[in-house]
Amino acid sequence: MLSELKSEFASLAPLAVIETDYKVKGYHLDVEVGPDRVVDAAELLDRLGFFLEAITGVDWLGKNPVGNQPDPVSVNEQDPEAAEAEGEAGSDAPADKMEVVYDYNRTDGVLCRVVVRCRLDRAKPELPTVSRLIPGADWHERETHDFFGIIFTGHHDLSPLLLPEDADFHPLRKDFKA
Amino acid sequence: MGKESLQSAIIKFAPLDKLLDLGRANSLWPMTFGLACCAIEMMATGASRFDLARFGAEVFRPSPRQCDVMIVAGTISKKMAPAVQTLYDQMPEPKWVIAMGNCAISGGPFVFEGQYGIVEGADKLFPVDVFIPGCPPRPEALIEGILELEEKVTGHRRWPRVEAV
Amino acid sequence: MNDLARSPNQETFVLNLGPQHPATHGVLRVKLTMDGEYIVDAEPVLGYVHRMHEKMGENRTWVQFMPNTARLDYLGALSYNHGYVKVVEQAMGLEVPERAEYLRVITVELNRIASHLLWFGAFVLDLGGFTPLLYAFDDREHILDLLESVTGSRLTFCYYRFGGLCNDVDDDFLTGTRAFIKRLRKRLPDYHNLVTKNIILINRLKDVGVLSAEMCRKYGATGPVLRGSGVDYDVRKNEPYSVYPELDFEVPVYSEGDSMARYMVRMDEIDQCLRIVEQALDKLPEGPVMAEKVPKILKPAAGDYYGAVEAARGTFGIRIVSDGTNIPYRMKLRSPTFSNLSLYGEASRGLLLPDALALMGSLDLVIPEIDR
Amino acid sequence: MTLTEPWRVLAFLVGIIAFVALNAAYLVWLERKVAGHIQGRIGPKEVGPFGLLQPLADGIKLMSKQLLVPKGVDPLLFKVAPLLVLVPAVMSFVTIPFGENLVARNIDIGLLMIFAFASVNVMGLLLGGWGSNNKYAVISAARAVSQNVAYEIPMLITVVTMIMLTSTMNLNEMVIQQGGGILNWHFFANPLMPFAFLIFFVCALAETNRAPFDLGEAESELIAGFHTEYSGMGFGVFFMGEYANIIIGCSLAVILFLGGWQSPFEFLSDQGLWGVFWFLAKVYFLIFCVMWIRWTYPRTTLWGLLNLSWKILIPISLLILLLTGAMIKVWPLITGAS
Repeated sequence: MLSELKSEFASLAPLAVIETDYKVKGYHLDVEVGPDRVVDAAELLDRLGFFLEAITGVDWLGKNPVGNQPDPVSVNEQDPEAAEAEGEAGSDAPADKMEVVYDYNRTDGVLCRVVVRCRLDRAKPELPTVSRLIPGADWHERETHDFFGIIFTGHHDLSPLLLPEDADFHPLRKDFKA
Repeated sequence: MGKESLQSAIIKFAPLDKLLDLGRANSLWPMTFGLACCAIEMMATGASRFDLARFGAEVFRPSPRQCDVMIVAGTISKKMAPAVQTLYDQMPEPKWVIAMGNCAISGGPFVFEGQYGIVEGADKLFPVDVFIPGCPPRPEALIEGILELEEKVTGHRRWPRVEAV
Repeated sequence: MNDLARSPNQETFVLNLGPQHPATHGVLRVKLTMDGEYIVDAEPVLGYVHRMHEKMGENRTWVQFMPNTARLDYLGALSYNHGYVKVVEQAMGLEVPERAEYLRVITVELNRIASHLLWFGAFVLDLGGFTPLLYAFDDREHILDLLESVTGSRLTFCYYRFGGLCNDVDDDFLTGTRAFIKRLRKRLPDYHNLVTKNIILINRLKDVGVLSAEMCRKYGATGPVLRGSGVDYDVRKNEPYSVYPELDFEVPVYSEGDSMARYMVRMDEIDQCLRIVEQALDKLPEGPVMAEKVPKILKPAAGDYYGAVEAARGTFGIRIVSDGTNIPYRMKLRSPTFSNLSLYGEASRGLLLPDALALMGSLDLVIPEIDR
Repeated sequence: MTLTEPWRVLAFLVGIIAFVALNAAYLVWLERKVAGHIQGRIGPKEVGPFGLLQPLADGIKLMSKQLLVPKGVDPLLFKVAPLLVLVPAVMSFVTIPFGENLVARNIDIGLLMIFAFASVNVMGLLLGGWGSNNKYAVISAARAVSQNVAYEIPMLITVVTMIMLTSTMNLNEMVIQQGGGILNWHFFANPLMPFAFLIFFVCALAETNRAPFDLGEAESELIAGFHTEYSGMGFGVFFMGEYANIIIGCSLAVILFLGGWQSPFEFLSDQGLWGVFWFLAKVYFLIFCVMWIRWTYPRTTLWGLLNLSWKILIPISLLILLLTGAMIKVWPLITGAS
């Protein structure tokens, strides 16, 4: 399954495809793609019988994104900060990032969890919606928009889901003050 | 303004008031209205082991128009607050409110610096008669709360109070 | 939809179900567009009991977040406890003593039974039968007694610790659990006689609210909802954790996809839970219940970790992002009913109001877990 | 009975109202007790001995409660509706024979009168629901009406069968015909009668909006149905009307099928107060069954309910009518009896 997936993903020009230690990480494959490839990745996984378990965001204000610690082989040149030592506020780091994480899983007995992540510019967090393809993504995207203000272009209704109807704040941003 | 002796009234309302109070205290119909965890304990109080019916208080009415007491059982979020307020307003007088659980008392465990979502206590919205602490309070605590409310209405206690040793 | 029953001029009106409504089991609001009693469109509105769990996760230490997991899904709190300790132990590489794992399984399965019992009662209450609720509560009280004796609370348990349990059980708990298994096995046939075989109930549930397996996949539905649609997926089997691989149990699957199938899945699961508890009691080893080398201050290595467990309502997933400090950087809680409910809009289209409420009941909603 | 006419009327008026009020109150108490014992609880017990003062407390509470007339309702319909439910129910008691001589007005068309009043009852529900200006109440009212219309038909067909059998519409005469022990009750008149009784009983349940046909107030669907917006005594009057209707339904079933005030065995007296005793004993037994059913079964849906009526009960009741007619008219011809 994993090798098949890897070769499938190769066609999407991913920024990183990393096999992870399931025992520690809880997932098998960590894929990073650009915002323009999120829908393609969803389509690919949907075609292979995966289902979308959750979508969430992570706000990396003033920090270097940690998460996928790439092995040296697959380090991508477009993604230098991921290879840096994690946990330290990069003083000379480039613009802050906002990350969107998609968790995919299977129900047919094959144990394979895939994480697709997409890092966005924090100043302008926009990426296309996958809710047209996977209706279950609708609410997850709305929730992510609620919490982080990430805009899913093409989503039919990004009005607050969990927050009050008139909420104009995004509480899980790290610079949020009540 | 000294002491003036008033003529005793022809119709005495005080005994009638007492009767009304007795009637009201013994027939406290709560609203079917659960907000969060405490609602389950509220249901448990109405169920077989604890049996709120003994005090005539098991008639959970789903319509606020027919309730006497609102048991605020759970966290009031800011989104929910207008609805809770409306429900309170829709209840006919005389009405009472029991704040069940820490969330309804003060926001409970969900209060932290920078919280953006909850109302810190039901008494921020409307007057509360009885507070029942706990997270969630045991059914016995809710029964004690009902007895406490009865005492508040009639002025005397149904069962002897159990003192902590 | 029956064409005759539709009003000729397609006149619709909006009915607000909730946020305070007896059928929503809490503070869910469903905006129904109705044509007579037929539902043209249903839009659940969430967030009425949004309690900021994910924000709180970023504000307190790893240990301090523990009680929050109990307040997510208050009916199956131990599953959530388990999910959380599991992912942190995974990140820290902590070894949990075997006895602790067995006790986790025993308590979590007891909790699952309690949750299913309450659902059973509340579901029949939705259908207008009041008495089964009280019977279910009666049995549930026995479980709560047992769990209270070890965990100290009746509802919002906080029993597991990173690396084990907060305290060991005594003999009373073990004998009490065995007695309870015997008792519930005797009571279950009564439930089936009173409720499952009732012709009114069968008529109301058969072929109502059919969810296809494909629809469940598209919406990410899990748990009994998915298993009622014929998909054999249970995290305990498919992604074995704890000591589940050593226990012999079946995952009930029904392929009809209607409300009756979901009902039967849960009722059969009670049976299976009893089997699991019984076996776990037999196999319960002696030993410590807490790992020895658990650091006082937890600092999982930077990175993100994902863990999933089978909660009473489906797959509870938890994604933690650590930046190497003693405070989580991000805590994502993937609640099963959130996804299960998201298919409600599509599934309820064209149903009658009572059938739509039966469908909602059969999804087994716990609102604070959806809103988080 | 030596009372002069005006006094007689007054006595019965007071008596009936007291009977209805007392029964409504104590049937609620009984219902709560029965429900409690079915569910493994105790039920009301703290207010007075055995909780006997509970209805009194509830009554005082309801009467002293604020009467809300919400904004947006039709004030006239809203206020009239509870009365439209209660008054016809009370009026129906006029022709009910409690004992051999204990009947307010022994009208020859008593049965017809009761059904005339019973159909006013549904107007109360409709107007209450409509006047409340509440969507749940309107849905509930619509349900109640379609349910009542559907169930009045098999009920009336069954009643016509009984009229054919007894050739009278006078309730007291019907009872007198059933004298002489349990086997003379109409329930055993011919093999079809148990079915007719069952149909009548089911229809009576549906007419009174009781579980499993309580679609009108379906708590988990429609909050509280047509009386969602009623507070205090408005709600209390609806409740009294509901229980009065249950008593009427059960009384009719007893009169038509179970021998009214006749004692089940000839050696037991049914004179004077004994007649009242037998009558009430039978009625309360049926009421107990009604409660028993309520606390056992889940609710049907509207479709199931209407299907039951139109597709099952009406054809069967017509068949019973036909067969009974045949038995009455054809059987004597064959056997040669006059």
